[in-house]
Amino acid sequence: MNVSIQPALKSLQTAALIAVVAVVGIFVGYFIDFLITDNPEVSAPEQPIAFSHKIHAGDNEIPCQYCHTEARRSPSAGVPSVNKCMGCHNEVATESPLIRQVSEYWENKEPIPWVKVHDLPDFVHFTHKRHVQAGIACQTCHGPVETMDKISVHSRNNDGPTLLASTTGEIMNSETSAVAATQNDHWEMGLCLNCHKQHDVVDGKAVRVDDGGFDNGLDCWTCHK
Amino acid sequence: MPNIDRRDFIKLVGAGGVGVGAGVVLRESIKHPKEHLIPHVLAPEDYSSGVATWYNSVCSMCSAGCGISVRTREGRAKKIEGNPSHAVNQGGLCAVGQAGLQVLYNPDRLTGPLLQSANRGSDGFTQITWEDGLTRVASRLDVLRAAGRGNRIALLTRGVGGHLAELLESFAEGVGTDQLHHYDYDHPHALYAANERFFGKQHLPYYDLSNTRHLLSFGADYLAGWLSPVHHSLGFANSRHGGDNRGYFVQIEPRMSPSGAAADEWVPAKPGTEGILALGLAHHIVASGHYEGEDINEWKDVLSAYTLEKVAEETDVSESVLRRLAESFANASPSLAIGGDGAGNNSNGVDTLVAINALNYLAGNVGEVGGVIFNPDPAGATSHSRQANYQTLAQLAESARAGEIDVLILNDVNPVFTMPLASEFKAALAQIPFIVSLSSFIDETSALADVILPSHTYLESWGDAFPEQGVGFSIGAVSQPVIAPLYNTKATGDIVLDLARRIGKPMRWDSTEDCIKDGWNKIYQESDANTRTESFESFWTALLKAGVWGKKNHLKTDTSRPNANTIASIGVDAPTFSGDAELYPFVLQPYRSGMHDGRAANLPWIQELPDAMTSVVYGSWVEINPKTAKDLGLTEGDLVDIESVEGAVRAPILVYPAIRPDVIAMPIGQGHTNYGRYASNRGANPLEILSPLVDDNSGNVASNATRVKIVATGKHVEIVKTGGKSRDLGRDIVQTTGGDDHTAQTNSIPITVIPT
Amino acid sequence: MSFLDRITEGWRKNRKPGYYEDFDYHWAMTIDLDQCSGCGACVTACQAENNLPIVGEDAFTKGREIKWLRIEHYWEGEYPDVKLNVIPMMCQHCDSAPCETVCPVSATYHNQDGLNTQIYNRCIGTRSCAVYCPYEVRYFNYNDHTWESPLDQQLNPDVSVREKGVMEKCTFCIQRIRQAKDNAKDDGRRRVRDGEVQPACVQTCPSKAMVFGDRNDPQSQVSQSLNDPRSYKVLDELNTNSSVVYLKKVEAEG
Amino acid sequence: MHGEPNQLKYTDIHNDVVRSIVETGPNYYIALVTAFALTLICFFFPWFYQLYYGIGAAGMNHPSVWGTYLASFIFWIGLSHSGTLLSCVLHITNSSWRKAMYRSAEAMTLFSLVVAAIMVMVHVGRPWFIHWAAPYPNQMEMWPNFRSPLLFDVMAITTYLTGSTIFIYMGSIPDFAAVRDRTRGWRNTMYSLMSLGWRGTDTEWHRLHWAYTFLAVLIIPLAVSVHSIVSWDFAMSIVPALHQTIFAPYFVVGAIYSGTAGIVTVMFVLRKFMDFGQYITELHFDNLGKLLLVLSLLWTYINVVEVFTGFYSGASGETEALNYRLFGFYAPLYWEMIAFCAIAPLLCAFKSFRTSFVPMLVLSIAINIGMYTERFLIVATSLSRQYLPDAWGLYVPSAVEISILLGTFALFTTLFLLFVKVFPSVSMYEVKETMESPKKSPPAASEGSPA
Repeated sequence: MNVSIQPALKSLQTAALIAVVAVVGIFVGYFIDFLITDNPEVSAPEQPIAFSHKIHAGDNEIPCQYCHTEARRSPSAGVPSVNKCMGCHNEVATESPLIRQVSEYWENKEPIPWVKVHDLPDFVHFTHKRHVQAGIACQTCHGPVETMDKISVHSRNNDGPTLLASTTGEIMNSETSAVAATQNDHWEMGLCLNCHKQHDVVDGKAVRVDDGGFDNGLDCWTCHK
Repeated sequence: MPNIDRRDFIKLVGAGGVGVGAGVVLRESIKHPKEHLIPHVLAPEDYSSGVATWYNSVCSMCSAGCGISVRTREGRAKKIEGNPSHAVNQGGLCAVGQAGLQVLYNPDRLTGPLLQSANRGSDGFTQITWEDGLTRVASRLDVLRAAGRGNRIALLTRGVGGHLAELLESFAEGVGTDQLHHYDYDHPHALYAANERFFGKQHLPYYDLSNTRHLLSFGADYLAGWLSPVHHSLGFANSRHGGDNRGYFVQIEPRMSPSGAAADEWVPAKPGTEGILALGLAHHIVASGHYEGEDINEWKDVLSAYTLEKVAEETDVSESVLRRLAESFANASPSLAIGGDGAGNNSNGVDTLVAINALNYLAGNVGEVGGVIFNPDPAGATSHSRQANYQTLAQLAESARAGEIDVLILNDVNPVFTMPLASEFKAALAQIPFIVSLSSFIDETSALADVILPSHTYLESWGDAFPEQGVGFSIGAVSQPVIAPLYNTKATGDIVLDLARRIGKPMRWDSTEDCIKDGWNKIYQESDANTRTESFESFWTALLKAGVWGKKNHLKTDTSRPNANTIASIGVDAPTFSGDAELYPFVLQPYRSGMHDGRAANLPWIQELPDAMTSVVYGSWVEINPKTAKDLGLTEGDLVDIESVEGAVRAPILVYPAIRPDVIAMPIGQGHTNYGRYASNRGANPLEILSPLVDDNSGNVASNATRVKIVATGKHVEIVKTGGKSRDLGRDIVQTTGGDDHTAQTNSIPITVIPT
Repeated sequence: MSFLDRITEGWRKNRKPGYYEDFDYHWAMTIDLDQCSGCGACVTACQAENNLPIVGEDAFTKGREIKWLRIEHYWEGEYPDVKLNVIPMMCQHCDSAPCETVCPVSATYHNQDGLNTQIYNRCIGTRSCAVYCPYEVRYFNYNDHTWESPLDQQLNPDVSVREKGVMEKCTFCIQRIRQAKDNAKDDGRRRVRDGEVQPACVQTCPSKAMVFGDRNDPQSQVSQSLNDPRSYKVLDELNTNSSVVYLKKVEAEG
Repeated sequence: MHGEPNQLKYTDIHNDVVRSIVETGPNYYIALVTAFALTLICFFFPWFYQLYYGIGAAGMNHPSVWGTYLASFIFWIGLSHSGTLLSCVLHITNSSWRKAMYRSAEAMTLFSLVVAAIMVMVHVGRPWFIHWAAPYPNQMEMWPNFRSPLLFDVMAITTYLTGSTIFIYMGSIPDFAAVRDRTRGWRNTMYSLMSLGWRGTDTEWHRLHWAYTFLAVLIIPLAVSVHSIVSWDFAMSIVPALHQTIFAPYFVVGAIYSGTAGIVTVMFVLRKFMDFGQYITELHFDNLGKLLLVLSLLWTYINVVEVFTGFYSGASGETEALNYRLFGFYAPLYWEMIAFCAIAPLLCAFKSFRTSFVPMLVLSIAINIGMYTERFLIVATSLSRQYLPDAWGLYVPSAVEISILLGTFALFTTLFLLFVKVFPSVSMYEVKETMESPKKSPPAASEGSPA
């Protein structure tokens, strides 16, 4: 009579294989969905108007805060009101079809329903004001917006040294910028944590330090509410 | 690797497919929904997303006129706080004031004009346009006015102060009626009457609690409802710990109110005998030579009847206590006696309050700091002259029954709820051919309307207030809209102006704001030149910014010595009660709980605010003395009928340690039948069963003078309350210390300065 | 120094009384029971500021109300010599808080300002903190709460709305503290001025019975109020070392 | 040794046990289906409803935030102390009467632990985040709070679970081998996997015995620590009547007590429905009865101590809590507990009682009812009577809770029914150890009988 474990294992191989395939399948399916459906980290969502940050912030080097005016004085960076767009586009490129869309909204006195890309959970308190005033480049978290045609959450998977624009708008690279890009790839707590641990606030500006971050900056209530 | 045959392969493919499907479903199920960023079309200049903006305004939840600052974010009101620079409340605010937000955001608010298309009182209201609504009303009014029968038009509004009152006046003038009535259930008619008789002034004086050292409160729940509770609280706190020696507070009332709980001494005198007690003290003060004025003999004569023995036996307060109270009241300086609803709403109410005035006079508190101080005449109009007492409304009902009223315009007033059933007010309204309501809510009264033209809430509209009880000097404040109107409603003033225009009697203003501004322009002109700003506009902006205006002008009263026949008229008869003492053994005391006169009952925060004394939420109850409960074999939660001559209400028993055995008390405010989802069909309304026993001196119903009996129904309900066991079992949770250990308050309260 | 020594040293450091005095702020509150009339304005103010749900009558019947700040009533004696003592009870922000040690996921902890804080989105709802708290001031979300539109438009955007299964409690209106610090930074100040930040309850108290402030600053109102001979702590015998201090009610003879 | 086993042949044992696994009557299936259906209806459906609605589905409130879920948790943890702990002790003390019963006893341990673990999931408000209580590196850089007795719990229970699993598995390897050799088809496959190619050589036997004893010694302190730690969940709070040093021994004794009672019940069932009459005899009930008597006395003593400290403290909180427990709303439950757990077991003083099966069954069930009540009272009475009288409340379990409570038993039964079909529920080789070796050498070579 056979006491060895081998034959039993053999007879199970197919079953095991099927199980493995199924499990792998789940991950694959998840990832496929991750890629094809609107996921700001991979494919940028469709906006009501195909606004290009590349043209505005990149080619024409308009400073971020020219439109996102509230970033320096309010927790939320703010979306420019329609009449702000019209402010320029009364003169500029009035004939382009996209601008026509804008002016339609303006004439109907309707707001443009932009799709939110950078979305934090409701239990997170983030204030642009403090970070901007501390001299942290917008690109530190938002990535090289000035290179994006469609805005999308930036994850540093493949692109090399990110160009960081200082809050005043002039372009500089990660060495000279106040804050180098953090290592964390994803738009989650670790991203904030890294930075808060690596930096200290010296007279209002964020400075890189090696002995973990500044006093209140790591308290949960700094960011949670 | 096993050799995979065809069947295995199919299996594999199948498994893989199922897996992939599962994966997709999984992520789809946990994925965040898409959110939108909606920018302004044209951003207002004072707006910045994520940053709060504060607007100063005035609280209109009661007549105290506290200043408020409203916090708004993204164009939505988020929080109401007291305006620190407003002398009335100095930053404080009561619970109802806080809950004002829920008037604004109440899910039961009317969103547009309504027309009653079914028969009256039913909920057959249909939406109509403003144009339609206004024309319907205007045509009615126009017909009557043109026919010179404007007097068949009656206006009934809640107590409106300031320049809106003037606006209403001139509207009434325009349509040619003198039937303009302001109605607040808790308007202190008796107090006005008493002051007029004793001081010859139809005003509320300023009771300077914050500087008094000894307060005798005769049934005045000054901390939780009487006149200006927040200001009184400030005064109370300040008198306790503002100065170097601590004020002593005595509360004389048959049922312990929050003020009674906060007081140092609670004297449960027989209901209605407060005046007699006061005169007893007065007698002792005069007799023991604490008072030496040249009219002392007249006083001796009039008070001779009120010896301590007699008073003691009439009021059921021991002679020694009376003597002690009299002594400490006379010796303490300054001291102050106040008489509130508990004392005023009796058959002998006015006499009682006169007696209390006399007590103040004899103790030399009139016109003194820490005593009774007279406000200057308010800068803006006040509503007292137009305030309707029970008799007025009864007459209105009478003439309605007689068919002498064709149109009734209601503004945010609910007499059907607050008038006793005996007055048959509701039935009377049914006789009126056409009723318009300007209320923002459906309530018992506006449910009877044919047309409802919903008005803004006070947070959306212009107005101003000149607190009648005041702070000792001229003070007023403007109420400005803090957010854009939520719904298709109009400001009361604008509706009235529009109507006036439509009946061809346009007033001199084209909007409420205009009217208010106009009124303040006068005030600005009157203000003395050296304090005046360079232009009215700058004054106006400054006013809106500060949210309050005050003028340090003090009417140092000529302590107008009452003349001989005033003194001679002093005297309080034993109170009379409706109902036979044998059949109806208990005196019913309906008291104001958190819900004001019931208008706050539709605010969930107030419904969920545990009662200050009993921690009961949602619903009403009957308070009886433990001994009484024992005798009747009743325990907490037993459902009983409270029967008076006029009718019965049903509520559960709550054994209350601090109430006279011969008295039962019920809170006012619940028992609405048609007032939104939070208030309707909840609890009982004790006002229904009051008997229309009127004190002729004040013309108001003596709401504390109804005798009732308790009829057990055998049913039992659970009273919903937050408190567990309300005895501390020697655990020293609330610790106390002797009076000598008094320490001056370390946080200095801003004291309203009263230069003398 | 061995690894173990370092551990133990660190531990002692964190356990030594007055540990939080080393930090910037040590928020504390005093409540003068001789001035409190139990009117309940603070209760509503708290509800308005902190998005406390409208739980409904049924929840009250079940004893599931959520009131971060409640007024407790204690009757004394029998008619006619009867007294009512009221005391506002909210999270006492104990410096040695029983609730902090028991939370398995550190959802509640003591922060640098001496506040006993609760991170809602970290809470897994074991409810052990509520058991360990002797003041019974921790409230649990037994279900998701809804605000009937448009009541939801009143919700304070600076405070998150708690979901079912989460413990919540008084935070000393930490969002206001954060705002005050923010303003201080804008003005280039290092510290928040005394009286610059007031929790909703303190702000609204009609009789100014409550004082809130920084205990580390000897000049602050609250520090002075803490030295009042009438001051005492509720359940002090449990050594919770609470940051809410009450001033005894005075019983004077007329 | 004496008793029926002597009349047995080794083969009979094998036949009996294997039969109990292979041959399945309709009754078994009926039982299994019923149990499983009950589990679904009474346990899982209510639980899913609760996950959807929130803990509000249960009757808890403020201040009684803990309820039957925690009581059940302690109860099942307690029950788990029957098997492994007991069998370890007895193994080390070489009490041979253990051998016929310990396998199923250990199975009880396992399954009660599983149920207990599930009860934790039922108890917490957001079970979908329960993994945060486990220490693992994450991008939030958050660790669990190592000061928390609840975390001690997680650790202790997982360790205990692992320990017991290994223990029972290792103990059954030879029997798996035996079954393997007597089965065909998928069973054979399964058992050859489970028996890990056991041959029954002397080396294997040697190693097995060594490892087995080692584990036994290891598990005893573990088991004791587990329930001490569970008790700390309560004792470390400052709630009156919970904040007591006696709690750790109290819980341990209570645990073993209810566990032993549990074994009696299971023994009876096995004996009755799987006709193991010859293996589970009066002897076992007799010994278990003695054990019960001792434990009940211990338990009573601790209760007396608890009452005394409460009364002697004089502290308002303590006395009130005690008073409430003895005479308050839940008083009937308290006295029921005393009757069942302190008085009834005294019957075990009589051998005639101990050796009669049905009465012992009744007693054992009564004891476990009493023990559940004890756990419930610990939670319910103390939480509703704490320091601030104004915050006192009352807690009554809701329908969902009660249903889930019953459901746990169904769940347990289901698991156990599955067990008896997989595991040889009587340890064959150890029973054989209790018999004299047969005259002639055993028939089959690889039955793994000791040399």
